[in-house]
Amino acid sequence: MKQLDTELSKQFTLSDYVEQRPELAFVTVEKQQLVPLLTYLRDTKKYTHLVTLTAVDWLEVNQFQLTYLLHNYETHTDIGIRVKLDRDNPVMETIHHLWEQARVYQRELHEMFGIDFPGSPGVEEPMILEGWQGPPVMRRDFDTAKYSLETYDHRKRDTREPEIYMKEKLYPED
Amino acid sequence: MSFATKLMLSFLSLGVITIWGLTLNGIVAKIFARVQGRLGPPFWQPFIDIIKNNAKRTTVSHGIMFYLGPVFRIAGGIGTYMFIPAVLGSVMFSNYSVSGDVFLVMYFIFFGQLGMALGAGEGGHPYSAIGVARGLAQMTAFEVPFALSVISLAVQYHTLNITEIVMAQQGSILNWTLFTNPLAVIAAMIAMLGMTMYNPFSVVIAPQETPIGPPTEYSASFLGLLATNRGIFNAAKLVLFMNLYFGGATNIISMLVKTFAIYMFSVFVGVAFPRFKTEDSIRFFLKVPALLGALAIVVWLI
Amino acid sequence: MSDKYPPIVNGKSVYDLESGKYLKMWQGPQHPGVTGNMSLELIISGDQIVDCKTHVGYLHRGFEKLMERRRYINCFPIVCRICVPEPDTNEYLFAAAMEDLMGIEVPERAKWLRTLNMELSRLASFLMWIGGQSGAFGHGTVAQWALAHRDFVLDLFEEWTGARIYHMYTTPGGVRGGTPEGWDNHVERVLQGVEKFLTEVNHVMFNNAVFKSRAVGLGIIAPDMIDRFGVVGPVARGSGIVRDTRKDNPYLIYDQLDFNIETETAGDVYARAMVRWKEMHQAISLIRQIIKRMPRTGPLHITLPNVLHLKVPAGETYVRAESTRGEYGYYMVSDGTIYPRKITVRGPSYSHAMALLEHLAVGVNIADTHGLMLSLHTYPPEIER
Amino acid sequence: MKLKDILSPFYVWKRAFEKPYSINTLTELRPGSPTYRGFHKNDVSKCIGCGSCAEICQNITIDMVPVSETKDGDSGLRPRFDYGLCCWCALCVDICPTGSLTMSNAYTWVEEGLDKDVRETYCFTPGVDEKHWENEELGYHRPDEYELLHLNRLPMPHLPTEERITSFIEMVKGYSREQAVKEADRCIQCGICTATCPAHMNIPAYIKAIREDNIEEGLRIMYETNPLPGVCGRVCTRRCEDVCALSHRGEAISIRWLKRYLSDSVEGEKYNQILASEIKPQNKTVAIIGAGPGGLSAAYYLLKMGYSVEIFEQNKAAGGMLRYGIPEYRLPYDAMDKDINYIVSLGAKLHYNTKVGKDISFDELHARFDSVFISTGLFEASKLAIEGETLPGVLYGLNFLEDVTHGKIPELGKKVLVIGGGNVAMDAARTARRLGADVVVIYRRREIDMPADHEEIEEGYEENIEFHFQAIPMKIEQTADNRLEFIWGNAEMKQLEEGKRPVPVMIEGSRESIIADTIISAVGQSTNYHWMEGEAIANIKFGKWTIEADRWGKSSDPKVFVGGDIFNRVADAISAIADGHRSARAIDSFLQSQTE
Amino acid sequence: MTDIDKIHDSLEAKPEPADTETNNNTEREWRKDEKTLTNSELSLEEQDWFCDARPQPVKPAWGPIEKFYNWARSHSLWILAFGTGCGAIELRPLVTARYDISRLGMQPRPTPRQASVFMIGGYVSIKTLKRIVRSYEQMQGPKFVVAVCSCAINGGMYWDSYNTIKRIDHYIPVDVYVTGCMPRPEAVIAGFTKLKELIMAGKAEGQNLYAEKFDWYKANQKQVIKDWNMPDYNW
Repeated sequence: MKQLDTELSKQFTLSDYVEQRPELAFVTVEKQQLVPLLTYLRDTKKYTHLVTLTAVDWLEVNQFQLTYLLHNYETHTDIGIRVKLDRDNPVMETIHHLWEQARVYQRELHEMFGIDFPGSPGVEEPMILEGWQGPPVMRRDFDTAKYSLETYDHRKRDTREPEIYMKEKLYPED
Repeated sequence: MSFATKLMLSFLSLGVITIWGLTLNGIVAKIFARVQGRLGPPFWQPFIDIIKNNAKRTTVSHGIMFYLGPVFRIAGGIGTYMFIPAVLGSVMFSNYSVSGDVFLVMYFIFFGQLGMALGAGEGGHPYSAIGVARGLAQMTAFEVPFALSVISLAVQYHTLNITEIVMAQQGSILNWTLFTNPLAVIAAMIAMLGMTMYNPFSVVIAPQETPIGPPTEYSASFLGLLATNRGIFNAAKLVLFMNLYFGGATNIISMLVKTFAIYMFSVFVGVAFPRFKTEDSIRFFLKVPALLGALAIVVWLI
Repeated sequence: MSDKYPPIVNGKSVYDLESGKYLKMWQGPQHPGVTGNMSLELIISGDQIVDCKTHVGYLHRGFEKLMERRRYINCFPIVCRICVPEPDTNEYLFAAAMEDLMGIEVPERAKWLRTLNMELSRLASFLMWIGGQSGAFGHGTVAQWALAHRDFVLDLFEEWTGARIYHMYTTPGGVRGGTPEGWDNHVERVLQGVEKFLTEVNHVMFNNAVFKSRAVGLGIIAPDMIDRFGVVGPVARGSGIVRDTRKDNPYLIYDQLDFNIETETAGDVYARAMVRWKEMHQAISLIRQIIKRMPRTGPLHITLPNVLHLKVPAGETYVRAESTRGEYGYYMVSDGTIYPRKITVRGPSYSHAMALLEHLAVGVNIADTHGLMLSLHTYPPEIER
Repeated sequence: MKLKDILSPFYVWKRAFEKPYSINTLTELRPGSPTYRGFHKNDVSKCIGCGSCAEICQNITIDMVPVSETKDGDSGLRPRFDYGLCCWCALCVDICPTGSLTMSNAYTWVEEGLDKDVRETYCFTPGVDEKHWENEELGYHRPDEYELLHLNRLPMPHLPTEERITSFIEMVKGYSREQAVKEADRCIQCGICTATCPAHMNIPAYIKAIREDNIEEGLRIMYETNPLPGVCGRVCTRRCEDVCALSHRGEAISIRWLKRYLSDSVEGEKYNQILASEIKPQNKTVAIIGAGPGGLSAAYYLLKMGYSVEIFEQNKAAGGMLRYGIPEYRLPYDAMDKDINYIVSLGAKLHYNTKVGKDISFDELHARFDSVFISTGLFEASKLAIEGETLPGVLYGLNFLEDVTHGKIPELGKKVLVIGGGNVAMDAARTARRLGADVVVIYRRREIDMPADHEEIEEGYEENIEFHFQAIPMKIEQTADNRLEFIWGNAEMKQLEEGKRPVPVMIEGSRESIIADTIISAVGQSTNYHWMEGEAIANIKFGKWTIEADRWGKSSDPKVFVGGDIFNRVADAISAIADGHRSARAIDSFLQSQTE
Repeated sequence: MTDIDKIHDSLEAKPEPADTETNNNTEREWRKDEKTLTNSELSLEEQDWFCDARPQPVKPAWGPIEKFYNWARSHSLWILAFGTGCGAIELRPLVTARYDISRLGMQPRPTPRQASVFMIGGYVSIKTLKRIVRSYEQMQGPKFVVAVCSCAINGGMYWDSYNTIKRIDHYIPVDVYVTGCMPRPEAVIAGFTKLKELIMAGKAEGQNLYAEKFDWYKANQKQVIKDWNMPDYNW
């Protein structure tokens, strides 16, 4: 895998190479170079299978990380391509022309993270959530427990921490 | 016999045949269940279902034709039965057999489905619409071998009266159409598979293959009516087949036994096969069975 | 024929329902033919589908979000709910992803038991599928038998793990107990029943004129579509693609077991069904091998640090396993706290039920829709999670 | 369409003549498998209400609710399950430290929904609310091979026995960072220990700090309730460990050693910086009599509150019983000095070699200071009250240990007899052993009744100390060769009063003896109040043994407070520290009320 | 004190948000679907389409007749084959050979019009709830609801999920609950048996309850279903 990274580095600006296992590595690429890189990997390096496309919200550094995971059926190796997006303006090029199922992933990311993929068919349509009016739910600043407690009717809990309860009961003055 | 007595008796016979038809459905469900490795509902389940359906408190209606659909349907069922002599020689079960009643009966078989089509169409549910389309298409298809077979019989027996056809088959078991005109019987029996709507010709009411069939929107007493009709209609068709091909019945016991045996044929096939698509079943009916029916006519014409 | 299909603009079919040429029809979520809780929006012209759109999200619970606020050990009961009919792959993969990030190796015996668990659940899942597939073509008899046999397999699970559906057996670090005494004999009895059932299925379903007339030639997936749509598992193998994660990227103890990749070439519903039928035999053989060779003593799990405040080192990983639908994977990102940063579940149903089905359904008779859907063997809960 | 394909499906009919798959579920319920994860059971007699089940439950299924029946080391809470939330993952069963929580194989619970809120109906406390599956034998229990908790504590490295019987070097080496973090990781943070600790130290919090490697935070947490952590980290009687949730199925967490690790990890010079807090000076003074743990503790908290504190100590160094009663191999002086120095550095004025009543009168203190805190401790040894006690060669444990501390090592001879079963007896015995004597310990009751730490007894055995149990002393005689003969009678344990511990009763006619060079009696300590003279004591009420005071240590004279051994008679450091802290707060509120 | 309790307490402190909808609209202007339709924007005729037509309570028939009817109803329970959650997976064993509830006169029906029992299989997402309400309203009375799994009772393990409702009886009346995750098929059968008893005793009047408390149920439904725009069902 290291060899592949070296080879790719000649053409693309790569960083943060991590080899998790001998057959799995992750690498970060510049946003503009993603589609050429994926095309290159698919057509030349036989990374023909798009395993998944997902996003990680790094709220602390105000970034989204998109991970494109590709698999090579001949060498049985995977490479994860990371792309960092600005969290305030998350727009990414679509790759649905490379893999058909990518449009579904992109549609989901658009709905769940609010990442836009202009040109991806049907990306604007709500997919899973119907009539959702809040912020994109998978963003880390959306607190699902709070939302749930506010929106739905919960049975009021009646629990006590042993430590606090014993203090109240056994030595309230101390 | 006065008209009133006759009317009373025929309604009594209708009652008997309804109960028999529903019982048959229950028994068949039980047999199905056994083949499927389970115990199945009690055989009186269809009766409870009908009571339950009539006991529904609310029902939705989509207009007058929707309302009339099941009425037409049950009219078709009753009509079919009313012109078939169920038991030869019995006063009660002779019904209103008249000359040419074979064609009348065939008309009635069609009539119910047409009425249903109107009603289901009014329901406005696309599933019903598709179900009706499938039902009518399939019905037209199986009518072909059946009609050919009946024509063959007409040619054979030189009559269009069911009573006379039955009379002609009396005496020996070898006089049955089954032995005298086997080609016509095979064609008709295959058509019966379509008529009873068991697999592989059940796509009309198939829940899995998209529509739930014409009764999609029907509920409560409408559904009860349809279920009752299913008893009458099935039994009427079985009685018809018994009369035309299996020598009729001279007493009620043989009527019950024979109809049950004939019904078992479609069950025998039905449990073993998946469903045909509509076009497949049309293609199927128009091929071998239709050919056999035509051949039966040709054989008797020669 | 060609003008039957509405024109496609920007990847979307444009049709005019007012023209009367097309009828829009919804199937699901409460339609009995649909695989679980999803719906299809079909545009039909006559009996033929001219446009199909899948709608999912009826089962969305936000697992990936929920897992972000649960400790690692607390993710373990919830991951199995991601795929209801085959939960064990989820359990294994979650544990494997965690173990990979933590750099720990589970004991040998646990590996065997995990494999056994996955193969048994593969069998159950396939039995469920065969019920659906035959049911979708109206063959209720086979469906009834299949579900009964599935239940016998579930009984085995119950005896072994203490639950029928959600076994919660594969915990991070190992497994949750050994097999009970006398259980092997029960397994053998059930396997024999299933084998007999498979023979019956062969007679009744695969050699059935009507079934053949419907399944052969339906929903053909050409080999060139495989990579374009990300097709995996038995669906791909039905098109003659020799790929199986168990062989390609061996995990657990699959490299020690004796099995071959089962394939068919036709790529239609019948071929896919055939592949699965063969794989059920394969699963049975694997279960027998495992039970015969599995070590009976030894540790079942390694002791993790206190699970109440277990931290996983920062990093990211992807682990995969072969589920009944194909490659199933977990992508886990940890930021070094007691909560996972992000867990993405890569379910094969995702691409199969959405992009692939939408593509395949066009031109198919509506009566065959569900047969086609079932042949892709998708489980909606894993799509929307 | 082949003919075979048409005929082959009729194979289905074979099934019609075979046994159906159906099971008769309609009349009787099939029982769940022997390990079925059904409804919960709780053995309330074992449950301690630690709340780990509630902690691990991701579904907030478990509420801890109070129950009336409780026992020692029990929070008084029991888990209540909400079956509208449970997912039957059985993690609660797996983690249950006592093993009280299990599952039955019952699985049917049906409720009508129209007339009530079933969410309440589906809440129940297993073991308390009666359910039909209560006595169900089968069901899920944690498999033996599967354990979520770490039941075994990390072994503490000790000096090897050979080395330790010849030297007074501290025998316990202390945890390294990795070991401490690992040991701290075992904690399930239930907090039952906090209630048991006399000082109510926030044990889970500082263990958490250790786990997170936040030493400074841990030290701060400890100083909130205990200003002598270095001491307690070594010699605490650690009642917390007796009730530790983990001790029910395994070994308790080494809370004491973790405490020691915390204080050892910080250099003494840094204490000021880490524990710095804003001190608001108060214009009041407090006198403290006795620089033992109670006095020091009171001094620390009073200083933190801004009072000026003066301590009067009769010995030449602070520490009291800690210094003079506990041998160096258990509590090295520099560790103690670290804690004491910090307190001194806060501004406490220490008057050494100043005995109240002799060097300064109690009246003077009473007049000069705004408040007086008395914690003189039990400085007198109890008498054996048998014939021959006054013979030369019969020593008292307390005096013996004090002498050793002062460096006045008495001539012990070859064989030493120690009478008593408390910590002082053990200290005396082991000190004597280190001085080269063969030691025999004689105790009235059984081994399990010994008040001394279990570890000390075990280490005593390791150090080849002999034990004689159920031996009631009768008399001591001088033998011809100037040695001592100790005569005792064997006893049997009798349950005289229900609910109390059995009492040793001498067996009639039994008489045994042993000859030794020295006999050390360590059967208890007491005190006296002879030094308290003058007018100031007019308002103070004396009890039989103690000065009467409320639980805050406030005597009948509002100015005078008591604490430590003379007050609680438990005779351990942590109780004295707790008293000091408590009294400091009482003194504070008293002085505040004075100001207003 | 866990985070959740803190949230709970903070919620207690502030008054019940009466107008959640307006709050949400002003606070979060993230995405407004152009298809989004609130019920208030509909004409009366359209509201009828969306099943907002007010159901009326129906009085039971005369005593003995009603008893007979109830007997028939209880022996012919038709289940709506709508798997709403993971509990649906136990519906299949139930209706197939192993457990075979057809013996009880039960069978799955593909259309809500004909079904009389609605089995809620656990957690219900908002999107499904819309279909559940619609299907329930399409069912003909008397209709019964059996809710299985703990999720239907109090949210289950998805108690903190943004997309699932926590109790089903706020939205449709539930006759019988079966707890478990999953409940075994036998437990579900026990639930159905209980339902039968209730029907026989004439206590399963959920349909009328729904009609009587229609406003309350509708208000609850509208509180969580922000978008009433059903996909174009138009029949």
